[in-house]
Amino acid sequence: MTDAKPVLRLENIVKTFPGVRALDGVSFSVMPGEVHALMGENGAGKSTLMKVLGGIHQPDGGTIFMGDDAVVMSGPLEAKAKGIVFIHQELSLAEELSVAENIYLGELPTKSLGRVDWTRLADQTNAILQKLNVGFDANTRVGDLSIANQQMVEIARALTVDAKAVIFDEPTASLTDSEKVVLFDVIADLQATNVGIIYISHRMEEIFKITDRITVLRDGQYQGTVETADSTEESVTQMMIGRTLDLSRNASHHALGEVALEVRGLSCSKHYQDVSFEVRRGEVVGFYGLVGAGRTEIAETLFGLRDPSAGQILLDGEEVRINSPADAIARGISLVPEDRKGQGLVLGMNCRDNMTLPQIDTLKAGPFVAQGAEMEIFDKYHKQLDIRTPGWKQQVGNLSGGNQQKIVIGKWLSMHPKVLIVDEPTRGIDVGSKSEIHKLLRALAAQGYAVMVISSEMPEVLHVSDRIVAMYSGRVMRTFTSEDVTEDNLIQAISGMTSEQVA
Amino acid sequence: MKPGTVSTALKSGAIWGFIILELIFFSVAGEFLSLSDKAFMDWDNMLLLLKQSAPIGIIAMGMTIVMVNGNIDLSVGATFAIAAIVLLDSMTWPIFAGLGDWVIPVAWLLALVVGTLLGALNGLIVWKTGVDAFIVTLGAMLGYRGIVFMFNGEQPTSHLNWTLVDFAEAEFLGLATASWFLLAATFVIWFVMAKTVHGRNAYAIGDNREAAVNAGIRVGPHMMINFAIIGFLAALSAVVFYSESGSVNPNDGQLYELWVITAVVLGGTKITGGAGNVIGTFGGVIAIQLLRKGLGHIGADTSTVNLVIGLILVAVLVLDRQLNMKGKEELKV
Amino acid sequence: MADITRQQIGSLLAKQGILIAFVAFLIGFTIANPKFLTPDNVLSVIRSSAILGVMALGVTFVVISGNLDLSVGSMMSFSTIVVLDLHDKIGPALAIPAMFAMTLALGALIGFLVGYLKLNSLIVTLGMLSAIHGLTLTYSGGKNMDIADKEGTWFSVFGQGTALGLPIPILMFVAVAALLGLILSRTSFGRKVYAVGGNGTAATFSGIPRARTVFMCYLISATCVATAGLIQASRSLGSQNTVGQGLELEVLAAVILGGASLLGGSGTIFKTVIGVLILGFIQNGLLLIGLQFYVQFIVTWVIIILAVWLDIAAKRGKLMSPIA
Amino acid sequence: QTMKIGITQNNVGVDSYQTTYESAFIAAAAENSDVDAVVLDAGGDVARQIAQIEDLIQQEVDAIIIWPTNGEAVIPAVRKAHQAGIPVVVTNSNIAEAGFDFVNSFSGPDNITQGARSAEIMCDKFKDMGIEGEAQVVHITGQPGYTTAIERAKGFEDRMPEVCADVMIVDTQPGDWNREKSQQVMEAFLVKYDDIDGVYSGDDNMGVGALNAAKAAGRDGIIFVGATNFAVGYEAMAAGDYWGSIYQSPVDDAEAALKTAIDILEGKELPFLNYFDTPKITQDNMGDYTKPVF
Ligand SMILES: Nc1ncnc2c1ncn2[C@@H]1O[C@H](COP(=O)(O)OP(=O)(O)OP(=O)(O)O)[C@@H](O)[C@H]1O
Ligand SMILES: Nc1ncnc2c1ncn2[C@@H]1O[C@H](COP(=O)(O)OP(=O)(O)OP(=O)(O)O)[C@@H](O)[C@H]1O
Ligand SMILES: [Mg+2]
Ligand SMILES: [Mg+2]
Repeated sequence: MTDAKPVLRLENIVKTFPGVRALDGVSFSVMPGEVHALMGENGAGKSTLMKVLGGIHQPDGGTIFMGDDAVVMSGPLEAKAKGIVFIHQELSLAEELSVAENIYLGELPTKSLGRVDWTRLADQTNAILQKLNVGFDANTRVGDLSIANQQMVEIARALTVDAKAVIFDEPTASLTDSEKVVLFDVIADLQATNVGIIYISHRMEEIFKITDRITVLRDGQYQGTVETADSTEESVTQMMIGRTLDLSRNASHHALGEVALEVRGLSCSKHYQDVSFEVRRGEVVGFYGLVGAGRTEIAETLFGLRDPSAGQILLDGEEVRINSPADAIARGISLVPEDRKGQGLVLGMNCRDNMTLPQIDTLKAGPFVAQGAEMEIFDKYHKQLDIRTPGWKQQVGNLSGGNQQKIVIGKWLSMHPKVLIVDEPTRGIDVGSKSEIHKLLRALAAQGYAVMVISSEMPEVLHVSDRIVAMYSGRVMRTFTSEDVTEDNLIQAISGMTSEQVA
Repeated sequence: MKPGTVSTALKSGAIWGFIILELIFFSVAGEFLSLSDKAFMDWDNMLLLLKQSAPIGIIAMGMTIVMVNGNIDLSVGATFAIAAIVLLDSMTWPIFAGLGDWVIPVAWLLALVVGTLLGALNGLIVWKTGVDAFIVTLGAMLGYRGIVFMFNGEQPTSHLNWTLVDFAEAEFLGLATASWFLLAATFVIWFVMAKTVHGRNAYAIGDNREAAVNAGIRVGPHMMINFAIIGFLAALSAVVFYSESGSVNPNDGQLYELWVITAVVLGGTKITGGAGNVIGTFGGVIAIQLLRKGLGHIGADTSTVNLVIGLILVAVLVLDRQLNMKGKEELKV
Repeated sequence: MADITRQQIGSLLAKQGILIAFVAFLIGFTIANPKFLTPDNVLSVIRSSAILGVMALGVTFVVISGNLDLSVGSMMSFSTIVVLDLHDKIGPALAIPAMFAMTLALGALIGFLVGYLKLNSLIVTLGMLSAIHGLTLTYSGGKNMDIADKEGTWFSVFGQGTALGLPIPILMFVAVAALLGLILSRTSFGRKVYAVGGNGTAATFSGIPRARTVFMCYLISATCVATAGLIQASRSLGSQNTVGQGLELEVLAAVILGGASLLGGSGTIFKTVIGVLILGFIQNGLLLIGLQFYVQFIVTWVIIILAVWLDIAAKRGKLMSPIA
Repeated sequence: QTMKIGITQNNVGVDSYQTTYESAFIAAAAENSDVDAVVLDAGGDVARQIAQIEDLIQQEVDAIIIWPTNGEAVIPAVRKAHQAGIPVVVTNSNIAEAGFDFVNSFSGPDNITQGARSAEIMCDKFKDMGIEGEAQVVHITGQPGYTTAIERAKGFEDRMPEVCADVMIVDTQPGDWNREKSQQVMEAFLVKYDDIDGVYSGDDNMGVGALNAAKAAGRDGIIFVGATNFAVGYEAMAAGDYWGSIYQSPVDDAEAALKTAIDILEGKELPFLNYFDTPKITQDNMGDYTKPVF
């Protein structure tokens, strides 16, 4: 492999946006059959570098080589023609179209008269879907799929063409473990056919499992490339953020308070049934389960976005009806939703205004919004969460994915809720910030908040939770305390096996 | 269930139910209010309905693809008038003098070419400048109308060719010429949108333009083609209509854009793009024409007609919502 | 240093592309006819733009909230006819509030349909355009409405009076613009309007009552329409039933010309004012040049597209669109 | 045996002349127990008008009255009515000659003569004032493309040089039958021309709009002449602000049309062209006329 020529080589790439130098002379190359990790903090410039490669952004300086030739990627079309497949960080799908049409978007198979060859399309798609082992078929409308499944549709695109290089920009951010296994198989297959693979992720365990080399960016600058085999999590983290992190499992315990939130026999028609649990002040309760287990729907019900069909919700021991998010907010419930672009942010609005949106009515100076108070809130969480933005005026849509997520978290932390529900809180967040957020969740609990963490990352659930609710197919299978939980019994619980069966 | 099949189209939208309601209402009300002894649902009257739907209906088919594509075209009324002028005026041009009645196909072709070019011009501007189609075509609605007036001042442009009139008034298998053109336009656009790559790409672009760009679809030329299609259909509508009537006022086609858009949206097309189909649009067109016809049938005066048409548009939406709400427990957003 | 100033100029251009386009047209027209920029003409253009302008201010709210309002033209006819009719029946002091109440009731109906029932605003307001026109015709019996004693009424002050040396319609336009500008940019309600239009789902997830916000936008729009109707009625002390016919598209053009997106979530009152002035001055400038009306149509076409093109080209820093 | 008479009007929404016409027609038909009327409005759209004629034929009415949106485009549709044996009366503005074979009668005002008379009114006044040698006139026309607008403009512009050869028509712009639009047009004229002696507008609504503009600008002494004397115009005349107009009643117009249709159905002999008289009205003779109802 060492004497082979790189499929792709980028040299001294420079890219600036108004107020941001996103890439500052970055060089990077991928060998055929190599899985090359691209790492860096949120906003380090990873996605931007890949967008330059994919023809979406034009670089201000630098050169792209394919083989020995310098090439110009004038647009996505050209990049695609040159054999570069780009699986985007943000879902890039047409919701009204079918899975098959999305997978083959831009290159639908045709018959005479420009007609779509539906049979061939369905066959090809189903072949790919089978390989991906997903539970939906070629004709499903993409808008009807869960986010995780939509992500699988994105991934399926990598298998449609004869690629020279495939870029995966945080493909696993919304996948659960079983889908990840499928994805890694796909990557291994591609690798076997000498495709060069660029893999962006914030999840260390994945990086060490599947990549060959790691290139690290920091603030748009090239930090170096290392062989994965020669590195450790600590050394890579050191390169990324200039310090090491304590990633040990949470062991600290503090005194628990009263029950803040109790749910009794709650059902929401087909989404989940007969769910009961309680969350105390000072406690972090993790919710773990497979995609579609119904955790998000429970959160939405508690936040007034769905009407339960049966059961009770009790806040501080008192039964409540929550009819709307405004209700929920007034009762001290906050929800960090799982879909940051669709539900969490107004992308065209600036950072500060997004952050203060839920409490805008209370930040008053006379008849007007108190801009000073707004700035204070923004400054506080800007610092605390280390959000990389040129300033509060930046449109949220221009931030990197991880920094967008931080804005959402800041927005709900600033509400100082009694019950904080976070749904996939660290999706797309870099290791450094992730550990900050975990610390923060623990610290909030210590201050007496009741925290519900919905996560599909087992390490995360294990790390932050005092107790873990394991769900399967809309039902609570078992509730673990941090003493009796192990990775094995947790996996068993969420796969539908009851504790009796396990025992 | 393949996308674009007739069954999905029929299921979507309350428009068909609404058409039935209209038929029942006007039939019953007609018994009491109409001067005529003939029933509203008289077969000939229904055939007439189809024919009368043609001018707006043909354009609406084009509007469906443009709106699904995520754009809109407000200039269709003016394009309609320009094409009509070209059609009628070119028949009198000296260079065609030797052609006899063969001037008719030549004039048709000229009108269609001009319409297509005007549509394409809108598309080109949208593509190259990136200005929103709403503004581009709002401007063109004025600009093209200016061209209409420039042509012949305020005078109507007329050329009554009885051969042409006879052709336009002819019936084939019981359907008037205009009806055939409406059905043909509906079929062709349905075919394009449901069956062809171009049509499917139109949905993709309207649904998520960025995704389409990322997938390497050439969005600009694609949109331009759709604008050319609607320009062509606006011209076709003019060609069909003015072959029969033989004279165009410079104001003709005004407000067509609003009626056409109303028909398309009533038919279930999303104004933001990405969803819709011509079967629904066909229903929308029929519903509107039925409304006009029915109100005339029962002899409502102008203020009542305005009031009723307005309220009924709103009522259709309410009905549509009630029908579509059932069985869905969506997020309360 | 030079780099920074260039950047600053660049960003100024980007922010105020439409303003620059506006100034360019003013210069062009002044060269064509020096009388164009005389104070009298400028005042008279602004005064006659005030009616359209006040309506555009309200529609700006509706558009930012992600909706449309095509009913403003026929609603303005309604207000005008009603206030003129009531003027002679119950006197101006009662006629004005009564007219506002009736117009607001229509606005509330639309707001209810679009906000709470979540119906498509294009069709609802198109339907209301027609329905309100019918209502007006029924109300007036199709006749022109004129005040009997045109000389003796103080009612004429809103359209014809002056204060501080300026025509009252201009002052009202400025006052409404200032008030609504403050509401939109500085109050929590304004913020909610942007949020609802930018991403309605995210706004709901932030506890913002989407339906009520949209409803309020239509009430604001109706208030503006009523104000415009008041100015209109007072300006000519008599009116046709069709006085506002067709204004809806002009109003929308002004709002969009100012840079509000039809998709919602963007736009400002200031830019709408610029949009209104551009339309007003184009119309007036072309009249002063004395082109045939159809040449005016064509020139307006070109100018509208050029203005918006300039605006967005400045924003993206490139003349041609990046659409492939 | 009741007579079923259908009428399709041009564009009722566009001004109060047409709305008044519509209600007058309905009233006149209601008064006559032998007549059942169905009243339709084409909304200015030829296609809709043709559809309405087809519908009336389909409904088997006894006579059709049509106020053409376009004097030529309706000919084939009128031919259909003719072929179906239904007599057709054209009202207000005539259809083109090619269609005369299919039409029984025309009833309405003579718009060209009206325009000419307006020119005469204005010329006479200028002569009184002694400025017929140098007077400058601006002309505000109706909605572009409307027969009435075109014919009045033509009558005025052709006649003026015949009666007052030295009067100059310095500018012409459309006011769209709209008082507000006309006021804006006049505002621009006032800026553009320091000397305006006369304003001719295609109807009194627009004329009053122009008058308002002149008043607001403090420009006195301008002679305003219009057509279709509306109530506002009549009042402005009474107040001495507005000089003259053409007296034309939509009620007469509607009643004449209905009567023509009835006469035809009753088998009476009628001339083909039934113009009703539209006299000059000025401040001098306005006492002879009652204030218009619209
Ligand atoms: N279109 C844009 N306009 C302005 N700034 C941008 C734009 N796109 C990216 N940026 C900025 O460029 C920097 C790099 O962003 P990029 O998306 O490449 O980060 P990333 O490394 O992919 O981060 P993450 O891990 O959070 O996805 C960020 O500061 C971001 O705010
Ligand atoms: N296989 C599937 N096909 C269609 N819809 C599904 C499928 N799986 C889940 N859904 C729907 O997708 C929506 C989102 O489910 P989601 O996966 O978010 O549930 P969850 O248990 O909260 O999972 P997570 O939070 O881990 O993503 C729900 O409405 C669910 O009914
Ligand atoms: Mg990224
Ligand atoms: Mg979920």
